[in-house]
Formats: sequence, structure tokens, C-alpha cells
Amino acid sequence: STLEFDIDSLKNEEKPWRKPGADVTDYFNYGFNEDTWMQYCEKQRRMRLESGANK
Amino acid sequence: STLEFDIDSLKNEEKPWRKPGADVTDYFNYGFNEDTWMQYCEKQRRMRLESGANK
Amino acid sequence: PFLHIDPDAKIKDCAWYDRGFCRHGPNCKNRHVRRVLCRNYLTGFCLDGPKCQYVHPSFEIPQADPALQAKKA
Ligand SMILES: [Zn+2]
Ligand SMILES: [Zn+2]
Repeated sequence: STLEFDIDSLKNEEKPWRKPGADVTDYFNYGFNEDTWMQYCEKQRRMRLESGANK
Repeated sequence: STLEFDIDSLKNEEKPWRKPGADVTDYFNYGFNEDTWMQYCEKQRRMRLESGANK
Repeated sequence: PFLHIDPDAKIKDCAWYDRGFCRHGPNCKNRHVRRVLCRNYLTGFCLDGPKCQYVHPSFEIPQADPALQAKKA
């Protein structure tokens, strides 16, 4: 489904944007960071339930 | 705000997502359409009233 | 004379990054273009639709290659 890909499934060593010197905007668009991106994904899940789109 | 904006106040010719060839997802996020979005806004308004936020 | 082909012309905007996140970061073979999210669309609805000056990102998982997908279909 649309929502299967999840940052949560990545191990910490697979999160290169956390490394020193990494530019978070190379990974996240729209000013997102890891936390706000996960909140956004959660909002997508919640709102798609609300709209009935993902039935 | 977007939640208070009343789609009902638009004339039909002011609803570009109804035009042939229009993509409803250009206008509505989260799988909403005109009807489900209006229901959602109505529900939000009601919840705000009930919680007393609109005093 | 050489037919001059701009190497950048072959690089596509990264569909994952346009969605909001690409795990390949700076090593991605596609282009990462920083954009601004539409606040109205984030709420759920934007009257400006495709004419909006801000981005209305799709949350669909990007297709690997639209041309390839079309062939499969
Ligand atoms: Zn990318
Ligand atoms: Zn917009």
C-alpha cells in the first residue's frame, strides 16, 4: 500500500542524515526533519482513514 | 483558515476540480473529495463548538 | 559540429524527495529540489489546485519508471 515505506523500519546506522556533517535537507524536503516527517506520515495515515480513501 | 472556508459558498463554475480533465487530488489531499471534505470540516466545526473553543 | 546534450537534462527530479523524503540523500541519482509545502493542502484542501505557487505533494509511493510501468500495463 501507499503507507508501507516507513522510516521506523530503518536501523540507526541506515540513517545517514544523523551523521555529523550531514545536510538534513539532502534527505528531507519541505523543511521536514526525521521527527516532523514521521508526524506528517502519521497525519497522512490518520487523515486517509478519516476521508475513507484507504478502505 | 482552510477549515473554515466554505466550499458551499462557491458557485459550481468556481469549482475547478469539477471541470473535465481536472485532477481532484490537485485540490484535495488525503484522498478527500468535495463531499467527504465538507463532512470533515463540518465535523471539525462541531467538535470545536462542543469543546468550547469557539466561545 | 557536436550535438550538445545537457547532461542535466537526463536527470529527473526525485519522486521520493518530491514526496518529502529520500533515503539516498546526496547520493541519489535523481535531482533533489528544495520546495515549499502548501499549508492549505497540508490542512486538506487548496482552492488554487495546480495553479498554487506552493507544492501539493503526492503521498503515493513513486513509480520506479513511468515509461516502464506503461509498457507493463
Ligand atoms: Zn532521491
Ligand atoms: Zn496550495
